[in-house]
Order: sequence, then structure tokens, then C-alpha cells
Amino acid sequence: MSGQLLAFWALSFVILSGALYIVTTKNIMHAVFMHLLTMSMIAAIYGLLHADFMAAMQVLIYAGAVTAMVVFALMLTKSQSRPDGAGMAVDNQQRGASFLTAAGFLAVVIYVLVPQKWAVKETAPIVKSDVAAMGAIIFKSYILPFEIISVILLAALIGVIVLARKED
Amino acid sequence: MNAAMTNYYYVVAFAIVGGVFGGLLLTVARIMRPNKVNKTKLEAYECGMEPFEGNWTQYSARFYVFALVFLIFDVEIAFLYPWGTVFRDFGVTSLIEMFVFIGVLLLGLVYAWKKGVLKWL
Amino acid sequence: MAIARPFLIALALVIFVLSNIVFFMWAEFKISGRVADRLGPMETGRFHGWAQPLADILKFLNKEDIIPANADKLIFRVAPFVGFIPVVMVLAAIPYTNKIFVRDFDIAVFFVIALSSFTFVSMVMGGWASGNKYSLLGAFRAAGMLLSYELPLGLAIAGVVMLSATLSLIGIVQHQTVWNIVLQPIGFLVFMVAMQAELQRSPFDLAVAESELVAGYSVEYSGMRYAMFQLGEFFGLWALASMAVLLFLGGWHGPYLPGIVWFFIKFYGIFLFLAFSRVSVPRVRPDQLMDLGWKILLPSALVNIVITATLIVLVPHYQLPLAISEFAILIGALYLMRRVLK
Amino acid sequence: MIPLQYYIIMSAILFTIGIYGVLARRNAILVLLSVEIMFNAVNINFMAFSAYITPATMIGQIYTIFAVASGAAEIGIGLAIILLIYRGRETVNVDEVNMLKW
Amino acid sequence: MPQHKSTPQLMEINLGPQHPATHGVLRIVLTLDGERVVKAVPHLGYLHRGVEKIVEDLEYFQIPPILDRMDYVANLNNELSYVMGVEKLAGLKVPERAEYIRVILLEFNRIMSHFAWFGPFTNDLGLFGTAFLYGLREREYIQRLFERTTGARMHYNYFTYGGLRHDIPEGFVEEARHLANRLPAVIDEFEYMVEENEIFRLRTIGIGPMDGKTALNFGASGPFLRASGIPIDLRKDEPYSVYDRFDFKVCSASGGDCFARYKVRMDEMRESVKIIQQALDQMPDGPVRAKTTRHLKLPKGEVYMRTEHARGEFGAYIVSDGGVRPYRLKLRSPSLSNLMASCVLLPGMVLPDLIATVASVDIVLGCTDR
Repeated sequence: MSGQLLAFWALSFVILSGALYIVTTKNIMHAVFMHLLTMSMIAAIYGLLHADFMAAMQVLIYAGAVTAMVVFALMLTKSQSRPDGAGMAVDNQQRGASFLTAAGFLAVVIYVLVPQKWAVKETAPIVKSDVAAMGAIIFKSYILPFEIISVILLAALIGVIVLARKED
Repeated sequence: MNAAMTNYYYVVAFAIVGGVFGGLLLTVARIMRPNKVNKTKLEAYECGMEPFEGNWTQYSARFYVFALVFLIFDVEIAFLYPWGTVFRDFGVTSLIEMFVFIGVLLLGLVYAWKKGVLKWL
Repeated sequence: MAIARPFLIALALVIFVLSNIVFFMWAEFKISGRVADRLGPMETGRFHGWAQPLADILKFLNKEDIIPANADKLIFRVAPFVGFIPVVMVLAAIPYTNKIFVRDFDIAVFFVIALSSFTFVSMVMGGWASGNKYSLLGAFRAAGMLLSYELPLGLAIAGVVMLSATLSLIGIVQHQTVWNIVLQPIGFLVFMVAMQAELQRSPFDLAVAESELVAGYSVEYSGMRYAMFQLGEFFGLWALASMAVLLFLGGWHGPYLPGIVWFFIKFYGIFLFLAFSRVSVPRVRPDQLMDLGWKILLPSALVNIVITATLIVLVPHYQLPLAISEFAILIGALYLMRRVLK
Repeated sequence: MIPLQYYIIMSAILFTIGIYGVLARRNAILVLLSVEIMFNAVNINFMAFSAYITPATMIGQIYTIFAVASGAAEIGIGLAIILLIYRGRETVNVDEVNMLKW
Repeated sequence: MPQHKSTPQLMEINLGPQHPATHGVLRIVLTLDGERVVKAVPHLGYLHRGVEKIVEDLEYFQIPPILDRMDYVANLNNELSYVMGVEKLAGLKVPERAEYIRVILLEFNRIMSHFAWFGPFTNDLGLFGTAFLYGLREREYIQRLFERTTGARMHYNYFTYGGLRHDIPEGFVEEARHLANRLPAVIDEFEYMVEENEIFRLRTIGIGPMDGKTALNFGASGPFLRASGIPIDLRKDEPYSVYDRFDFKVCSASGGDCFARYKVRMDEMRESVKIIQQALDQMPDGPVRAKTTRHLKLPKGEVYMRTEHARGEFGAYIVSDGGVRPYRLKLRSPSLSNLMASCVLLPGMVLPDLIATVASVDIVLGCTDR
């Protein structure tokens, strides 16, 4: 087993168990910080795919900004009166049905996807993850989505300000 | 192992060393330190008095707006770096593109400013 | 051997940085002592109290470790590590000269910025998990101010990235025939202020604000766990001060002396600045801090980017015009601010 | 060399966990976190395909960048809506928020 | 479905008694909305030693040491009101020389007290101990003089009815003159240290503004009141001792904010230096103590004597039933009134401003709690 494969297994284990923890724990704050861990490990997966810029961006945005927002939102909603969230019902009554739905979905996906033959480049992945190369591609070919992103972000900002200002 | 993977290997090694080092410090402390816990010691500190009930406070929604503005500018930084490495090659075009991008986000900042949500406390 | 090498390097580097940190601590004692017209530690170790930091570490090791009853035990234990491990990882990306470095990362700058966002996570975790009102308030402050100052920090660096068209720290230093502080004075100022805020040092030590929140997010931490937060802060100081040297002060460039000496001369210059500013100004209020971050530093960093980009693209030999216009704007803005504040 | 299938299966499982979370969770913030998990499962897929199939043009990777950026906007708005509901109803439980108007 | 707006979650928190910025053991129970103070209730009594009750069992000559322990930063100012009250009731005439020495020591003590305020005040604003130690350093020089004069560093027990316990030591005048000549430069240095500092100005100007009327209604006095633009100073308005022979200004400032309080104290120290210099020049020779008996019996009656303490009006109300012990000794402490006055300012402030305001009032808990 090569080192990369080992790393992949380890990362997958952490990611999947972290995700399972997020969807099953009763403690919301634990879920938030486990989310942080999971996202950081996904960043490591990106590293394994030779996309170090994306890995750093994943850490920057998910570990930094999104965690901050979720923590703030949690603190604003007082969704628990005690830090450990004891005595809170965080799940609904559809756990069994949800599990069946999810399992069915997984079965279908695996049934469809796994036998598929992908046109994998034999030499791949060898791309040198160069920020400059990526910048060149974005600013040459994807300039419209780039500008649209800025508008979306602006819309989100204005939306949040309008929503948050309702109190006054 | 190619160069990029070696980089990651180093980063992981540093992380492990950091973790182990921290753990080592705590372990040494665990051996050395006294451990005489009593109920009073385990109380939360509140200036020497018994704490009032409820250590949970609801902050104003303004703070949330801070987090969001931060998120948005964080995304902008993430785009600025690749742009900063290549923008000379495209000349004036990329300049204009970026100005539009920054301008639109700046509009958001100015909007937030004018609406008075950039006010902590 | 190839497998163990990174670990050995990491260990050596951590120990090297740690020994420097011991010196930092002593120097800070001495500097804050001299500034306050006293001697600072004199007894421990006989010669000018050189052993005081070691004694402090020993004391930390001997302190009882108390986890409050209503704390969230898991997060309480994990938080110091979340603060500590990323700053150790950052060490992998920092070069000291073009010969002495761990790895030359393609995205070193971005890597450092990304990892520095863990600092505030650790503070929020620690402050929240303590189950204490003061630490909760401190955690809020930490979250707010670190968020607000990461933006100017990142944007100030963006100006440097644009000048050298690379994210590699070695590349950036090699590109600096003229030190970037000359070409990017606005960026440098923004970086220095944001750096102090990121490091939670006075006058921006709001999250620990001794006279207000007692010790902020770390109220309930004691002994070695508390020391780990402090260590993380010092490692962060190491990382960010090195970044300041590499990005703005020409890294290891300098005449006569070898590069590594130049690096550490500049590094300790930055450290002296931090040590002096810590003891000479009062703490700002949270809202003033936010105003500074969002309404002064962030726009200035954006202005810096716009000027830099425009001049680089439009003027072939951009260095002189860039330096002149940046300095002109900086001086003008400072003058105006002074007029407005008076 | 890690086969591409590994990534796909891993992200499929991750996506499934996210689906379970969205369906079974009652707390809106946890639902949103589950959505984030699904989101990242998709991103892993993009990245894997990008690395294995179009390494030169980086299509998947660029797609992911934009997806992350718009995802950031999404979670921002999502949380803001949750906050608004909380302010009106004192609850963040999605099964109690069943009216069209509040 | 009924619509209801969520009420802000308020947090109740203890600020003190054991807190780095409450100057002893003041406890303020705060109700916070985020960091904004909704309600602030001071709780006193953590340093209550029953001074007023203890003194009922003591003879008149035994009382000054107890009073020393009230306001432990400006001790001589405490003693003065009481001994002057006793003198007034007993009809004692204090020798000139004793009056002058009293004035010199009182003004030095005022300066010491203001130094001891200046340091912690900057510390509470977050200045990392620098100005604190500068303040204490200057205080130390004066304290050494006091130690040589009175024999104690803190609880001097130097004033007694009829004058002083003993005469000043050799070289007192020279040392005092040296100190007095040195102090203006020191005060300038302190001002230079903080006043031009942008952050200091931001943290103090306009923070905790107190209007003069409210301050008066709460019975505030001293620098706290004068900072609100009401120049009431007992040394000028009803001169006691020999204060009418000196030329000095009553310092006041408008605004009533933390900066004004700081400024008033700084100016006041300069005036005190002037008084000291004049007193040193005019000081006559002679005895320092009138003829009195140890077990003094006061005639039946009552007297209220008030003097300008470093923190405001310090009053001693002595009721005598004709015995060797007071029937009742009521002490009016300026700290208490000033603290109560400042507490109306606190709601609506944010926590750092609250700390700055409470610090700027200059309370000494030994004085408020007695």
C-alpha cells in the first residue's frame, strides 16, 4: 500500500466518521467543531489531488469564515440553554425513514457509478498545481462566472443586512 | 514521491510534531503537578462570587453581519491571489475585470457601512 | 531515513523556535521593565534574571490543572491544540534564507493566511467551552476582532503578491530588489497593525483584556493548558514577524553580512517594535477596534491594491511612480486623519 | 495511485450522510451543516474528476472554486433566515416552522 | 399563531469583588446585553470593618489610627476632619507651625493620592503597567518623606488634636522643597505620556459625562464634581486651617467626562505644589502641639467638621456626651457619594467604558465601606 493510499484511507475514515458524528450528535457545538475538522480533512483530500490552492481556500473559507458564522448564529439563537445541550431534541421522528432513504440513495449511486469506466488520463494526476496557471484559466475563460460571483456575494450581503436589520 | 506530495508530507509531519509536542508538555505537567480538586475549585470564576445562573448570552444580530462581510471578503482574497499572480499578462482587461469585482464588493461594504451594521457593540 | 527526516526537521525547528521564545519572554520582561523605569527580573539565574522564563515554564508545569465542572470537557481540552498545531505547521512554509528553508511552497503566503484562521477558532472553542461568562465575552471579542483583522492582513499581502507575481515566499523575497516597504508603505502599515491585532497584543489584546474581562477566553485555563495558548501566541508572533520581514523588509537581503544574520536582525527589529508598542499605549475599545479595521485598514488595503495594480499595468517602469504615489497618499491620509481627530 | 472510484465512493457515502442529516435533523443549524456536508461531497467529486480526467484545463477545480464561493453566500443567507425565524418564533426547529408567513 | 418578538437575552454577571479593575473589593452586579450594560447595581460592604462603631469604644486620642485605615491612600486627609472637629469642640488653639506642617503634608498626601489614582486609571484603560509604575515611583519619593516624618509608610497617625504628634525631622524642609520643585516636571511628564496619545483620548473624551446638577444632587464632591464644571472647593469656600493665606486656583473643567476628571486632578496637583511651596516659605518656628491632656474630655455637644479630602468633602460629625469617648462619630466619605453618583452613568455603557468611568471616579473601598 502506498503512502498516498494510506493517507486516503485515513482521511476518508476521519471525514466519514466526522460527518456521521455531525449528523448524529446531540451537542450542537460539538457538531460545529467536528464540522471544522471534517472540512479541514477535506482540504487535505484536495491536497492529495494536487490542488493545494483549493486546499488552502477550503481551510480559509470553511475553517475560518463558515465556522465563525455558524458559531455566531448559534450564539444568537440560544438553541441550547446549557453548553452541552443536554435535554434538547435535535432530531425529528423520521430517523428510520431518513436512514432508509439515504441508504437507498447510496445503493443507487454505487450501482450506477462504480461499474462506470471513466476516461482517466493514464498519466494523471500529474498536473503541477500552479496558482498562476489557475489564475490564467479563470481570468481567460471564466471571467463571466467570476463577475457573477461578485454579484452573488453582493446580493448575499445586502440580503443578510436587510434580514438582520428587521429588528430595529 | 513527487515534490508536491513531499510538501504535504512535511506539513503533516509538522502537524504531528506540534500535536505530540503539546501532548508531551501536558503529560509532563500531569506528572509534575498536584491534583487536589474540590468543589469550590471547579466552580466557574466570577470574581469570587458564586456565579449567577445562565452562562449563555444572546448577542445582537449585528455580529452575524460582521461574520458574513468577513466571509465575502475572504472569498475575494481567495480570488485576489491567483489574480495577483497573472494580472500583468492580461494587461488592462484584467485590471478592469478586477476593478469591477472589487467595486461590486466595495459597494456591499459601503452599503453595510451606510446602513450602520459595521458597528460593534 | 527519508521518512523520519521531516519529523526531525520539525522537531529541531520547534525546539529552535522555543529557545527563541524563551528569549522573547525574557526580553519582554526586560523591555517592559525598562520602559516602566524599573529593572525587570534580576534575581532568577543571577545575571539579569535570565532564567526567569524557565522558572515561569516550571511554574506552569507545576500548576494544578483545573477543568471547571460546567465546562465542555472535550472542547476545553482540544482548544489549546487547535491553537497550537496550525502555528507549528506554518513553520514549514517559512524560509530563512534561500538556502535555509524547510520547503518552498507554491502557495506559501496563502497557506499561512489560511492556517492563521485557526487561531480564532481555538479562542472561541476555549472561551465557549469554559462555561464562564467572562470567557464567553472574550470569545466573542476574539472572534470579532480576528475576523476583522484577517481581511486587512490578507489584502495587504495581496499588494506584495501582485508586485512579485508569485505566492512563494522565496520567490517574493528574490523578487525584492527594492524592499517592498518602499513600494508598499501603505500595505506595510496595514500589515503591522493587523499583525498586532492577530497576535492579540496590546493595544489590541481585547480578547484577554485583563482589566475588563479578567483574562477573557482563557479565564478558566490554568497551568500547562494556559501556557499552550501562550505558546501558540508566541509561535504566531514568530510566524507573522517572519512574514513581515519576508514580505516587506527584503527577507535575507542586505549588504556584507550573511543572509541569515540579516533575517534575524530584521526579525528582532519587528519584535522590538511589538515589545515597545505593547507597553506604551492603552487598550482600544472593541468598537473603536472594529472601526479601525473595517473603516480605515480595509479601505486603505483596497486602495493600495488598486494603486499598485493600476501602476503596474499602465506604467512600464512602475517602481518609482509607485513608491512616490504610495508615500504621497500615505502622508496625505495621515495628515488628514490627524486634522480630523484633533 | 489511488483509483478514481475510491474518491467517488467516498464522496457518495459522504453525500449520503449529508442526506440523512438533512432529513433526520430537527435543528435548522444542524440541517444547514448537513447541507454543507453534501456540498463538500460534491466538491470532492469535482476535484477528483478534475485531477483525473481534465488535469490540464482544471475544469473541475475552477468549478469548485466558484461552487465554494457561491456556497459561502448560500450558508450566509441560510443562517440569516434561520436567525430571522428564530427572532420571530423563538425556535430553530424546522418542523415547527410550517407556516408560509410569520 | 401569535407573533412574539424575542426579548434580548440578558446576562447577569458579577464584576468584583475580586476583579483586577475594581480597586479593592467593589462588587457591581451587572446585567449585560451583549457587552452593553443594562443595569448596574453596586454592592458594598466587603471591606466593612465597623469603623464608626469601633471608635465609640475608644478615647479621642486613640481614634486617628482607626481613621487612617479608612481611606488608605490619603490618610492624613482623613485624620484632619476628625482632629479639627475635636479641636473645635474642645476649643483648642493649634500652633501656627503645626498648621503649616499640616497643610504641607496634606497637600503632599493629595498629590500622592492622585498619583495613586493616575497609575491604576491608565492600567484600567489597558496601558500595560507603564504609567502605573511611573505613578507609584513618584508616590514612593513622597512616601519616603512621610516615612521619615511620621514613622510609618501608610498609616501615619501623625495628626492629633492640638497639633502634631511630634515635630518634623531634620532636613524636612529641604527635602520637601526639593520634591516640590521636582514635581511640576513630573506632572508634565505624565501629561506628556498619556495626553497626546490618540487611544487615551479616544478612551476618555466624552466617556461617562456627568452633568453638574446630577452630581450635586448625589452629593458628589471633590475633583469628580469639579470636573463637571462646578468649582466647589472647601479650601477656598470655607477656608479652614491656614488655607486662606495661600494663593491657589480652584481647578475645574467642563464636560465631566473621564478626560475632564483626569485633567482636573492633574491641574490640582500643580496647585498643590504651589501651596506647598508657599507654605514652606511662610512656615514659622515654634511648638507643634498645644497643651492638651491625654484623656481628653470633650464638653457635651456636637460638631460637624468638613475638609477638602483628596476625593472630595470628608466630614466628621462628632457627638459628645461629655465623656472621654465620643458618643457617636459619623463619617461622611466622599468616595461613597461619588460612587453612587457615578452609578447613574453606568447603564447604557459598554463594559470597557464602565471600567474607565469607575476608575476615573477614584474610589477607595476602605472609605466607602468604612
